Amino acid sequence: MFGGSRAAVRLVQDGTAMTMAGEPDHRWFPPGTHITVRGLSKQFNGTVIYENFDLDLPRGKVVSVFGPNGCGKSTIINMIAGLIPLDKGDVLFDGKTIDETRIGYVFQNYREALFPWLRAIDNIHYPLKLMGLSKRAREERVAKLLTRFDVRIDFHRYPYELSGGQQQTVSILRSLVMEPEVLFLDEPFSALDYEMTLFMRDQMQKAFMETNTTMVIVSHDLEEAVYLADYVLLLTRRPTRIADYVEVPLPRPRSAETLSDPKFVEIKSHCLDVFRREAKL
Amino acid sequence: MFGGSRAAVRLVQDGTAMTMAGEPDHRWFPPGTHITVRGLSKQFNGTVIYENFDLDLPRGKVVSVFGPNGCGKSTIINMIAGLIPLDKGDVLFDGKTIDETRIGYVFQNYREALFPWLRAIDNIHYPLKLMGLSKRAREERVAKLLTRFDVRIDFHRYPYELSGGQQQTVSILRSLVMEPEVLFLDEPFSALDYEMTLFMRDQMQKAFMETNTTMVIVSHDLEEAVYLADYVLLLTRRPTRIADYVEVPLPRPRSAETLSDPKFVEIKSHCLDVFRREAKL
Amino acid sequence: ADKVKVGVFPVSSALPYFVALERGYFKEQNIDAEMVKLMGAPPIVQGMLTGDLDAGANLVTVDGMNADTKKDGLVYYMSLYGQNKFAQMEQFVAKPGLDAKTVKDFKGKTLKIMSAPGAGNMAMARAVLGAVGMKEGTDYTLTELAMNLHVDAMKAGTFDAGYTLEPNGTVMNKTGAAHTVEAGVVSKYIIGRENAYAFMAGGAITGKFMKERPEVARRFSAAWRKALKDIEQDPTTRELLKGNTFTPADLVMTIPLPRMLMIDQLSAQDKKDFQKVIDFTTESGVLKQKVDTAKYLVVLDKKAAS
Amino acid sequence: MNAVLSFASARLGRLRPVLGVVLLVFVWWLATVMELADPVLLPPPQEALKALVDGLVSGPLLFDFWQTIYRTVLSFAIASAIAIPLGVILGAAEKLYRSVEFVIDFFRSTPASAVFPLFLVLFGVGDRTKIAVAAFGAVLVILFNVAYGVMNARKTRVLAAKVMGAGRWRVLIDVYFWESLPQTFIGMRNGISLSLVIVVVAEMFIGSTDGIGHRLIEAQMLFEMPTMYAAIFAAGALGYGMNWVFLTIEKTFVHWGGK
Amino acid sequence: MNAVLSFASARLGRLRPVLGVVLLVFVWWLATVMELADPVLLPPPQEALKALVDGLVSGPLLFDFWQTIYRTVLSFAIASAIAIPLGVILGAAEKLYRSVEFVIDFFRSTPASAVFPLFLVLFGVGDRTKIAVAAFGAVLVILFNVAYGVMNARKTRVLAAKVMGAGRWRVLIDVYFWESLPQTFIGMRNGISLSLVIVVVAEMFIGSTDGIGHRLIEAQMLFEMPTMYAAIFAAGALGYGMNWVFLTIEKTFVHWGGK
Ligand SMILES: Nc1ncnc2c1ncn2[C@@H]1O[C@H](COP(=O)(O)OP(=O)(O)OP(=O)(O)O)[C@@H](O)[C@H]1O
Ligand SMILES: Nc1ncnc2c1ncn2[C@@H]1O[C@H](COP(=O)(O)OP(=O)(O)OP(=O)(O)O)[C@@H](O)[C@H]1O
Ligand SMILES: [Mg+2]
Ligand SMILES: [Mg+2]
Repeated sequence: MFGGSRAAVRLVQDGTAMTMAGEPDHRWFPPGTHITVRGLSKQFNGTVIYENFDLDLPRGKVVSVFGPNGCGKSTIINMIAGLIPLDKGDVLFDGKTIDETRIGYVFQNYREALFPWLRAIDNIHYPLKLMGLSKRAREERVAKLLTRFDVRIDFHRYPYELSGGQQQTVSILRSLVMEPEVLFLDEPFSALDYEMTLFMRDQMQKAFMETNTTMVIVSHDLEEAVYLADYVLLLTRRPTRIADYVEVPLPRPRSAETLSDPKFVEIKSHCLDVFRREAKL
Repeated sequence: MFGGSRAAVRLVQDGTAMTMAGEPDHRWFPPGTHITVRGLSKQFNGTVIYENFDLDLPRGKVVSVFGPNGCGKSTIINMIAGLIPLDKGDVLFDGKTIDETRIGYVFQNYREALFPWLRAIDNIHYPLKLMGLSKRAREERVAKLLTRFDVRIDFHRYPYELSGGQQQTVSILRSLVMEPEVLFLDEPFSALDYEMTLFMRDQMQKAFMETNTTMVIVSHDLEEAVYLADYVLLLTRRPTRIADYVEVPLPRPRSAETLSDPKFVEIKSHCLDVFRREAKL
Repeated sequence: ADKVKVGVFPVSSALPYFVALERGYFKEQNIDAEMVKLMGAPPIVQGMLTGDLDAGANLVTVDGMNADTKKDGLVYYMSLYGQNKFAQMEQFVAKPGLDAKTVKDFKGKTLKIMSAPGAGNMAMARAVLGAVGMKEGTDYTLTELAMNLHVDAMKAGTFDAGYTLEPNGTVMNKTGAAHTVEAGVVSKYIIGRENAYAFMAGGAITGKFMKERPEVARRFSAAWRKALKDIEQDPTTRELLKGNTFTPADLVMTIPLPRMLMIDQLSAQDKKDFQKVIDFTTESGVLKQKVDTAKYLVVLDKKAAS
Repeated sequence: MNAVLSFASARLGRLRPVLGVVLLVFVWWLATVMELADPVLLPPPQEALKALVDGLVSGPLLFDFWQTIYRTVLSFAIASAIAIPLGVILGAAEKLYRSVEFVIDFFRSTPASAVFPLFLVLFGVGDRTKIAVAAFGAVLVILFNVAYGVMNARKTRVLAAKVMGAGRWRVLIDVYFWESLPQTFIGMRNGISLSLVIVVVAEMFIGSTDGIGHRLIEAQMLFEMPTMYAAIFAAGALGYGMNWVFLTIEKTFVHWGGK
Repeated sequence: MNAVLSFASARLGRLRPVLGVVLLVFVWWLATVMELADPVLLPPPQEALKALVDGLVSGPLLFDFWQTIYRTVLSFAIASAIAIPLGVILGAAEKLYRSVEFVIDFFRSTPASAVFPLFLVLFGVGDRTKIAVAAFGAVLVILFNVAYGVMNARKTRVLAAKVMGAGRWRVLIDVYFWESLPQTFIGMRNGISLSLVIVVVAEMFIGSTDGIGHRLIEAQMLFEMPTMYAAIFAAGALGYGMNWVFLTIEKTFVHWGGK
């Protein structure tokens, strides 16, 4: 099992460059990769966050990102999603350009990501509007989503009239409604209550299994990270490197029983060890 | 054990009014109570959140508040702290008025609670400045705090240059530096990484044991809620009532072992049952 | 009917326009006159330059001549309005309590004096004060002030004296803000004869109008002539000052009017006096060059009539 | 009891602007009673009020009032139509804004009375010049405010729209426009006041046969101080009225300020 | 390579405002070449430039320039000293603001030229009147902006300060003031431009022997268009310069806008 994970790491770290003439930067990456990051560097005001960083995100898999505060988790998914500029390096989407890819994104800062001039329901409608769907098509799709996520929120309120957890829920729904090809979730359940978190995790897994979306999810809850993931990406402190890239070869659908599966427990404790070692206070 | 918790509830719910002449609203409350809420009502745009709500917060104890999203946890601690007006009812501080009480507060919306025009370190200094401390005294106190919380954050950055977790850490430090008499924490660890969360929990416990601060902490992590608390306040959905007010009579200091203490497990599962029953989706 | 656009500065000297209009003299000549009310000479000259205006009912002559130095043949005068101590226009006033019968009596007092705005007016005021032997800086200070603030300023006691124009003079006398010390000072001190007319404004038309529509210009001039004649002979024309111009309703019958003459009614002496006033402004640096005024004085309707 | 109280306070809320009028008139009245200035120069408010009412009821002031409103509203409408979209675009492209900032700040700092000659050249001596100058002035301040509103927009919201696939234009319309709306309203209130000021000044100094400015300069020339103050009062009240309209729209429309 | 590029772009960044000047002069030049207007009315830029240089080097324009700067800066300083604290206070007490809003909007909508008589009475005809009117005008717009900045302040920050024990005054100084700072700078830039405009207008219409406005009206009345445009250019450039000062201060000082 850890062989798999190490292999995944090796692909990136040891990958011999199949240099095309004059294109030394595009190192080899494994087939089935959806998003490839190569030679990425990023500084903020002189502080190095990433230096020559490589990463592969496999197509149709869930990658959990786990790492200490301030190591650059939000930064890297922002860069991959094209929201902030890289200093150096490339982010390659297999097949399409980033603009052609339908991206869902739940911001860590969920409070500021909703549009306060739109009611919650219209916030959810908004990405569908961008896709050019007719009003009827949109309403159908939103209705379907809301039936599935039968949450008790008054969607006719404005975002600032909702509680923190409700805002985060709306934010998640907005990212799901467009049925994205790639979904970035930055601590998406941090404000949800106990029950809601469990519910959302399962819905997420279901949605993933139905659509095979490529998902990247940042979480500080190790159990959650491993439970949801096909791969767990463990990051070090700054300057950030990959501490480990662990495969989670547990069958889906996973359920409460998975949590006590010895394999699960083993992976979890391995991750914890790596994290403890790399992320010491 | 549950007798204790039920008793705590009864104090409020069944408490026979020791009516002083013409003051029928001030019902009896038990000795040792620090903050008393009586007959509190609150609506938002016609939606009832609280209706004739009573609550006692014991002096020098930690009360965890656990409840579903949008039930009004942030609202009630805001009202107790005097940040938003009540529609009806009273909040009584034993002995002092609220203005005389030194209050610490970590906002759920930690991103907006820091002052972006001050560096992180000056944000921490700020409450001490308000208390009228000299520069030297302030620096001593902040230094002491930072030695104790030996976190790797560049405190000379502005808040918006910090990651979410770092901002939340600064927010927590700011609330602790003034050594408050009452400390309100609204999901204070939601953005912290695994290690940091454990560290903060323990530091919180330590600080509490040293100073005997009255603490109210909102958390969606049941383990955390029970681990930290002397009493767990379980809230229902709106209109919000007290589902249960459970005493946690475990000795301090608590540690990783506490988590496997059968008493701890029992209380936790009792709380979960109550929550499940009351907060069904 | 032929359209003629006339720039009108709504003070008493604009009266010919209103007489010609109200008494139907334009209509008689098959002219459809359109009034554009404009505040003072600069916008009227502008309007003439851009071709928005064909004529000006009462264009200040210094400004007209100045315009001709910038663009030769822009402005011509078909009539001139003369002022002196009988046909009062420009005048020195003094605050109540300041005892002065003529400008000469200002001498010996250190005075704060305000002046009508513009380099021309300032030069005239200076020349007059200089002529009585007063020196700027030691004997007096001169401050330029917009016309609409003159009465306020005198009433507020901000100045000891002022060089002002009608209708401000009359209004000041009536309200007690100030009293007239001496009117017709340009005639007396600059031309040198009290009875001479100082032709400070006139009915103007543009060179373009004259050249491109000479026939219409002739008829326009004829209408103007009739209006001037009425004003000279019939005091009831003054009723038209009311409402049309900045003339207090109760003063229309008494407010001084300049003597209004068509160019052919000017005597040789008048023309010389006019040249002298213009020369004076050139000497004092207001106009940048010497102007031969005769070039810009035209008679449009006589030849055809005779 | 409570209902009565809250009703009373709502009434007071409505009446609050009136408090301002009362305050202003009171100070004015006090100044005249204390004879701070010659009563001819500063007549007591009741006289000005009489002149105002007379002017409105039987005099020409009502017509002047409408003329000024017409010119102001027209120039403001033109200005808004130009400045709001342009401001959003320029604000979103900060580098572009910095390039034209000189022009904007330049003309914002140039008095309307100074550019009258230029506009007279372009638009002739009629109403068009007045409206054009006023629109020009208003464009600058609205543009300036809108652009700053956009530049101070919350970045997360912009990113959210972008990542959902909104193109440049959609981001402008769907986010920047809304984000800058509180600032846009400030700009519009600045703009409508400035339009009014310029229209009145143009009526005063370019010349006009009607309008509050015309009435004002006439009253000044004829030294009819009550009429002059009536005209000033008409202009000021008109300005407040138009601001009030925007304030009301803003209150129902921009509900999220600071949230 | 990259260094060169970023250096070049930094240079361009510095030069960006110059682009605005070039643009303006180019449009002007084009208009004269195409003879859009009579050359007497709209002289080519080089003539105005010559008049500007002549006026600055050997003529009176340099002195006028300083006079106008002096008056503008003084009036602006007075205005800021009054308006910023008052704006913070009024903005924080919204009900109070609504009560005086009438007065503010009223005078914001009244042209300075209309209130000249009043100020003439109070302050005489000298520099004091000009400075007073300009300060008065600037107070209103700065106050208006600051108050709105305060009203749109983020509520959480205010609550944070309150709960830490900050009294009313501390909240005003420590939170509202800072929160409104981006808006305050907008207000100050509006204010300095307005001060300049009013000073120039006052120099134009109420007795002045110097200042850009004096030069301007003199040139306007005598149709010395190159001199007039030189004066306008001086005023506009001065306005831009003063705005630039605030822009620069703002950029180093208000680093948190929109974050
Ligand atoms: N705008 C900025 N200016 C300067 N430094 C920044 C900026 N944004 C982020 N940083 C720094 O970059 C580092 C990575 O930030 P990032 O938000 O990606 O962390 P993170 O891994 O998401 O942390 P968290 O778990 O707390 O959300 C942090 O140390 C932060 O201080
Ligand atoms: N300003 C407001 N206007 C209208 N409704 C509001 C407002 N603020 C809060 N509410 C409503 O009040 C209820 C309680 O909100 P509150 O923020 O207290 O919830 P909470 O218990 O803290 O939830 P969470 O766990 O999500 O933080 C929510 O249902 C919310 O919709
Ligand atoms: Mg993050
Ligand atoms: Mg909450």
